[in-house]
Amino acid sequence: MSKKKIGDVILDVNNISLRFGGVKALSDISFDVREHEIRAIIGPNGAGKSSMLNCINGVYKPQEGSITFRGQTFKHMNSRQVAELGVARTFQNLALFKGMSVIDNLMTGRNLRIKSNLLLQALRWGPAEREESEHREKVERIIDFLEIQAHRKTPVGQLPYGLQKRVDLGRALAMEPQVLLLDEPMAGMNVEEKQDMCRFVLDVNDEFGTTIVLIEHDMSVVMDISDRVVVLDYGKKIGDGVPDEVRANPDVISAYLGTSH
Amino acid sequence: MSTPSIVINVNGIEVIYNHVILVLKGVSLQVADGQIAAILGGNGAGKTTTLRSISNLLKAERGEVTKGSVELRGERIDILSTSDLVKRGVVQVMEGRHCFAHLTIEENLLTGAYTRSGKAEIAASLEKVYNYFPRLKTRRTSQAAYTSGGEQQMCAIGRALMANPSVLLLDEPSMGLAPQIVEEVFEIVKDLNQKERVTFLIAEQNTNMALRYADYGYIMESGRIVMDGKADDLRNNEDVKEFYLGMGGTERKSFKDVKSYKRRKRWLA
Amino acid sequence: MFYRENGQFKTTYKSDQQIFAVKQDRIAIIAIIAFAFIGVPMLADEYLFRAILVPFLILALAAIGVNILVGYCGQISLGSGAFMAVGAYMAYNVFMRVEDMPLIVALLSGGFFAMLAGIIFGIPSLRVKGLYLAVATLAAQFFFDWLFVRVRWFTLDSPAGTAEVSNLSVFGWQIATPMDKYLFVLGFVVVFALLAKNLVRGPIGREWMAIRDMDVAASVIGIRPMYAKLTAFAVSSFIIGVAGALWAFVHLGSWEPLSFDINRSFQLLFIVIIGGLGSIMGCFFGAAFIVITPIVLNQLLPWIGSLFGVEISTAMVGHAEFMIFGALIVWFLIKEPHGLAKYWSMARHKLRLWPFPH
Amino acid sequence: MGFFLETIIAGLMNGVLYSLVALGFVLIFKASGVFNFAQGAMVLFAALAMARFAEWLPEWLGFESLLLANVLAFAIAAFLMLIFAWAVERFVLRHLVNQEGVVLLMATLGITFFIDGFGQTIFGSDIYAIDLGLPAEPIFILEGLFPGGLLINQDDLVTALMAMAMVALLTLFFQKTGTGRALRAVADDHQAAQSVGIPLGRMWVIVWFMAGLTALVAGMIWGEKMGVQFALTFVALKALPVIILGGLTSVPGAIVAGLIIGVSEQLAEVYIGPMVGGGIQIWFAYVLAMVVLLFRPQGLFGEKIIDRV
Amino acid sequence: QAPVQFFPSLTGRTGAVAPNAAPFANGYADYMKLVNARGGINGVQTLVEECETAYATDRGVECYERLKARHGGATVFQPLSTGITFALMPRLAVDKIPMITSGYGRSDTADGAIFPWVFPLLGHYWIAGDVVLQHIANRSGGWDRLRGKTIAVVYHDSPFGREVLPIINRRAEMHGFTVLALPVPPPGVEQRAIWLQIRQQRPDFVIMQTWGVMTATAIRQAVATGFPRDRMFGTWWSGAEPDLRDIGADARGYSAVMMQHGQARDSEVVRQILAQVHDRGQGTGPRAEVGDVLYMRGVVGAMLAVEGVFRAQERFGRGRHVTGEQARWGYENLNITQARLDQLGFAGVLRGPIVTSCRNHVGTAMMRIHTWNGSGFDWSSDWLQADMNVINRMVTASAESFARDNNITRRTEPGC
Ligand SMILES: Nc1ncnc2c1ncn2[C@@H]1O[C@H](COP(=O)(O)OP(=O)(O)OP(=O)(O)O)[C@@H](O)[C@H]1O
Ligand SMILES: Nc1ncnc2c1ncn2[C@@H]1O[C@H](COP(=O)(O)OP(=O)(O)OP(=O)(O)O)[C@@H](O)[C@H]1O
Ligand SMILES: CC(C)C[C@H](N)C(=O)O
Ligand SMILES: [Mg+2]
Ligand SMILES: [Mg+2]
Repeated sequence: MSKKKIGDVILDVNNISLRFGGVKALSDISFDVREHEIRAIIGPNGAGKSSMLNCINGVYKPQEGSITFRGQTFKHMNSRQVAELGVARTFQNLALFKGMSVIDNLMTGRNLRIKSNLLLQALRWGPAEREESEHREKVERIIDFLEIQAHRKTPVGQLPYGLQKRVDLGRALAMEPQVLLLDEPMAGMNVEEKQDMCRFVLDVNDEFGTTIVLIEHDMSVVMDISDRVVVLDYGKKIGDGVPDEVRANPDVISAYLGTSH
Repeated sequence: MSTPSIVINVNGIEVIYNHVILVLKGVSLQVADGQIAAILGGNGAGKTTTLRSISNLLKAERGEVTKGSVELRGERIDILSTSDLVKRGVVQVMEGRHCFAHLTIEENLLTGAYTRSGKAEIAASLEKVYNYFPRLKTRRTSQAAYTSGGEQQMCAIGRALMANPSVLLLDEPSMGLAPQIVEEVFEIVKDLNQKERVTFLIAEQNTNMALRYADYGYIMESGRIVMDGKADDLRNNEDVKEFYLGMGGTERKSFKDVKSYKRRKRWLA
Repeated sequence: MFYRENGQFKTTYKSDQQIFAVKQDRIAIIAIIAFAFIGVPMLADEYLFRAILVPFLILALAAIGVNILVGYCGQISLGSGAFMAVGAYMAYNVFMRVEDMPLIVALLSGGFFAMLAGIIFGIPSLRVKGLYLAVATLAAQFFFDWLFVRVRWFTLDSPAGTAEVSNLSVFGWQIATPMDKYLFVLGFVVVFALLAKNLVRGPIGREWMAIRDMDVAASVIGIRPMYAKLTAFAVSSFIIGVAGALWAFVHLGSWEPLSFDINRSFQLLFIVIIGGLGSIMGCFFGAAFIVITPIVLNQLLPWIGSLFGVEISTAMVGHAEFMIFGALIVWFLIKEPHGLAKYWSMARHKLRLWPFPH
Repeated sequence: MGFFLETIIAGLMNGVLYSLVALGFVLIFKASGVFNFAQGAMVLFAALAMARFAEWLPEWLGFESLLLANVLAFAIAAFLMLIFAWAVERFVLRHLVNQEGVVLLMATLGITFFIDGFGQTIFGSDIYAIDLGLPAEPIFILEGLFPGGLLINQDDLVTALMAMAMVALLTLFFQKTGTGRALRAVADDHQAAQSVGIPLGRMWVIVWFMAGLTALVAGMIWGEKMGVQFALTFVALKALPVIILGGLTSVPGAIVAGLIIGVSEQLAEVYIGPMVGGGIQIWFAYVLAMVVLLFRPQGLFGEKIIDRV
Repeated sequence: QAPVQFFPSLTGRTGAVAPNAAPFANGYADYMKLVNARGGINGVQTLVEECETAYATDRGVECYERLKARHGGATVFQPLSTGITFALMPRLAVDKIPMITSGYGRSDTADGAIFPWVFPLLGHYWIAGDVVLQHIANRSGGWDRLRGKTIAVVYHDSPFGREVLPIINRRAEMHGFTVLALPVPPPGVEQRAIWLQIRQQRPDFVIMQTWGVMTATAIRQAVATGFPRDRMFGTWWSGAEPDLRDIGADARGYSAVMMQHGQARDSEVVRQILAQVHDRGQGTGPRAEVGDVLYMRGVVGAMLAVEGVFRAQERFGRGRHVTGEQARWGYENLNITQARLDQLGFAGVLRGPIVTSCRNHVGTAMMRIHTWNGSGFDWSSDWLQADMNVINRMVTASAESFARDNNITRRTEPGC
């Protein structure tokens, strides 16, 4: 963890509050994410972790607060803007395009970069054809990286859960994001698979310098790979710091980790 | 000690999805009365499929048992419907939660008691579930779709408990749960097992947890059972240690240090 | 000859991205198209052309349009009949009102106006989903049915409100005989099918499918639901509109809105579902099934009756046809909810594995 | 003013009848997630059965009482609807567990074809009468208040009462029997419902039978008004905007929306129709429903459509 | 082997139109059987094959294609649907098959110089409209009395329904009455609003261009809103028993114009059909319905179809099969005298002569009105003749414009 250079703040969450009717999913949350770091968000079930990502993503519109991305401040953004700014994410409950093949799922990640218009696409002529090949090449690289070559053309709905999680990651990677939000990427995996997944996350972080925000319940993973950790509980922030600090924080222990750790 | 009677006996089953995809290639396993058995194995090994073929939920997925048989206390159950099985006390908690999205948490739990009668008993069960999962109680009037992933998982488990089962098939109960809740869930399993003699068959990725609580374990890979044995024995098996518990030698290896050229174990089967 | 992909290594992504990546498929498709253009005209008779092949092709074309919307983009529509009507009536207006209007331009402009109508009636899809949307699209169906009867301008103020065209020709080629009509329609269908295939397997097709499968996730990766849905409505209704214009100009020659009523919408949806949602090929299977089955039943039943020496009345044949057709549809849906196209791909899958069953 | 009131009354009467058909849709949708296009065909089938048995029974059994004939015919028709419900479950739904909405919808269209053909085969395709002995001539009230009086149809009143009774009964059934929750569970997730032991089959037979009963009542009333003939199936089309306006899953929604649509389309036809050449009733209800959906995508009373990642 | 003459029959025996279209098909088939029992057309046996269209245009086209070349070639088609008529018209010239559209289809096809293959024999909707108005005028005491009156037209919202409007509007211009046009969306089960409007606007008369359930619903609504039935007049498809039977006494007083024939249970031809067809167990439909209005329309349609062939045989060879093209000549040169009609058993049913020519594909414009008496129809007017001066001018103008739009040149043979 020493070699790597942590940069400036890239994403800054300021006093975000989010309510659903009576439920306060997030109250007044602030934290920042620095370029190139792996930032974990942990907390008990229902603490508001996924909601936090949804706010960053523009899926939810928080009632209060703002988010600053690379110096630009937004009250709330729409998803398209966020994507254009280079934020990608994966989903807790797998939000893959079930009817499409693995390749097509990853190719959707490239959609923002498609330039040819409908007519060219219909004719598949010249630039459209070339463009398609270029993107395909990028996507193939991700496929190799995630070691899912064998499943290229399988409809993702038919893949086992763990592989679907990988495809989900692949789709986010295909966007060549600067910030990658991962919502429990290792849920439902055994140790071997978690190791694989960690390797992917670390490699992405190292090789492309991608900033990563990670939600995860497996403490060993969080403690091992993250640079800093935010802890949420019932929509409130109860801890923030490097793993060892957080591990020692009594609030965090009582709310989340339990005494056995 | 007399051998306890076999509750679930899966006999060399073969399962095909969509008429073409062969997923289980002759799986056999037994669960004894009052036992906690675990099925372990990687993604796509066929754990879910095995559970589905026991609870007869395959058809809706266009899957079919083409060979072998499943018996419940010596009775073939291929022809029984899932609801018959629930009446006989066999309940499955499906992978991926499957809460009734438009129903509130409490309504979800109450549908779990569909096969039961007796208002008082149902109310008692509800109380029991709320005791197990206090978090559910606070969210009882919220529509299930709007609860967090973990809350939904609790709801799904709680719903199954509402049927007052004698055999519970749990498909990845720990998925998406916070560590202390995982612990709690397994404590509940132990509790039910010891106090109410509920038999468990658990498909789990969290090998560590599963082997701590289970009596017996099956390890599946690519649609076959490649290894089985007492939980303790499995826990001490070197291969299991390395590949399922993530321990090289005696120490747990840091996730940070996993090598890119990691050795992969493939069982010879 | 075996159906194998082995040995067909793709050295470029371009070649892997061909329309039909497997060589045998490519050959088969070319053979089918060649047969359709050369073989069929030599073999078929007038009845086949007029009563079966031409309606089959046009409905298949319309179904491609419907499939783009329903199968690829996941927006259920019951207004396809209306968009056919828009295509038919607007092509008619362009054709009749503009001096020396070339036929093909008129037909395409029918598609263009249908596209506009499609976009307008597609706007609710931005908010409304699923079956709600399906019923809402019925508004288009009933509105246009009404409009073309009511507003006489659309029928050139003809007293009864019918429209008719005659003497069709393209570049001096008189489209008069049934065979001409067949070839003319076939040309349209082949071109549109290929274009549609290109679209659905390209970037926009992926956007549509992404919206269909999981719209929130799609928007998170930067797909604009509005753009995706409205282009789907646009492309779909363009194709449906052209099909409607062909149906009116080439198949009927003279028509009223009743030719494009709600039953037409249902019929198209049937084609798409029986054929297979999200499959261009399926549209042809589905159209064949829907066009041919009733006709076959209608002719087969009396014949079966005569085998047993009973004369089955026309009414009885009609009713039995309905019953059997309905039962067949249900049976198909049960057997293969993914449609005939699924059999097609399953057959290919099995061929690949042959002689092993799995 | 008198005319305005008459228009509204006419609209309300129509609305009640729309609601009745819409109710059948809602029941089935609520319980099985099936958008049942066969509802119209069921109305025809039930009405045909009732009309024909009311005609045949006195012949076969040699009695004359109209009331007896109607009661017996109603019972037989109800029994046929039960068999129908059973058959639908046994031969169709059971095999389509867990399928997509469109597929189920198409299956019901298949069922429509089947029972259209089947009903006409057995019962014939002519026009048959259902005679409930209701008076057809209008009465005029408040003649002092409005010139020409306010026109009320007695048969409308009776049928509206019948429809309302039916609605009340159904609502009670669902509230009191507690089957309601299980039905909603089934609609949400077939597989999960199975897994908690809800017997899908039995549930479906129950709701299809209930829907069959509403179809029978609707068919009886419409049949009394316009004769039992194939055109009855078209009445069902009018129920579609009603259910989406009210919300696919809402029983009260079906009723309120039925009244709204009944009234507003009468007003539209009477007041706007003449300006655009008339006949707008055929699309007005749909456009109205569509516009409302733009603001409330789940209809007035429907459950919010859930969108979560 | 003996020659046969093939008469395809496009039927509507299923679906919404069945109650009205099935009797027509039955009458058509029965009369053909009667012709055979009488020894055929100069010895040529008739052959009927049915094909079910259920009133759907594309099914109609398929049926036409299926049957047109069967059994030595179709003689003449009678599609019994304005929509199918439209769709088939362009094909007739190519296939050389004539079409009889008695009482439906386009009115301007009366002009045979532009529509050589179509024969709206015995009347088209403009004639119907004109005669109804004449009847109303007569009852009111002359055309002048209509000035300032309002006549509502309740019509099927389709080309079929609208076809009657031009003549009514024409007459309204001529005689100064107001037309209240009230379209009803098919199939016509929804008419409350329209009848409320009628109740509000209080037109003096209502003319109905309806069919099937639309007729029945209209009358029921009239009853419900208290509009007097004796001020309601239908065109011929609106005056058939199946739609009125269940309304019974409530419909008493409602009238409809008839293409000459009405209910004809006592006629000779019905007696013969009963004796020679039904009594031999060969009847096509229910015996009780023989002689009803729509059944008779089938019988008359069949008679016309056969007489054209009979006429053609006179020119192209007695006792020989005639082609569609030859039959067309027959239909264009009909001269069915009263004596001939009597001989065929149509005494009291039809009024001769029916004479056609290139310019006149209708043959006669003599109509009568009949009125519902609670259980059946009675004649309630004398023979009325449409004003062919008015109508022919409209026909020619409309046909000319059709010809212009479709590049058709007027036939130039003598007499055209
Ligand atoms: N409905 C289905 N149609 C086709 N194939 C399926 C279906 N369900 C599962 N499979 C395939 O069956 C295999 C076994 O799947 P199963 O879900 O039983 O695995 P699992 O052990 O439960 O995995 P996981 O830990 O990921 O849940 C996988 O390869 C999967 O792709
Ligand atoms: N769309 C919504 N409508 C209503 N309530 C919501 C919605 N989304 C989230 N919530 C509520 O907000 C709270 C936080 O949910 P969130 O999904 O963010 O939790 P989480 O921290 O991700 O939990 P888990 O670890 O279980 O996934 C929960 O109580 C949930 O019920
Ligand atoms: C032909 C007739 C039966 C009348 C019919 N409505 C028509 O199309 O004109
Ligand atoms: Mg979460
Ligand atoms: Mg699993």
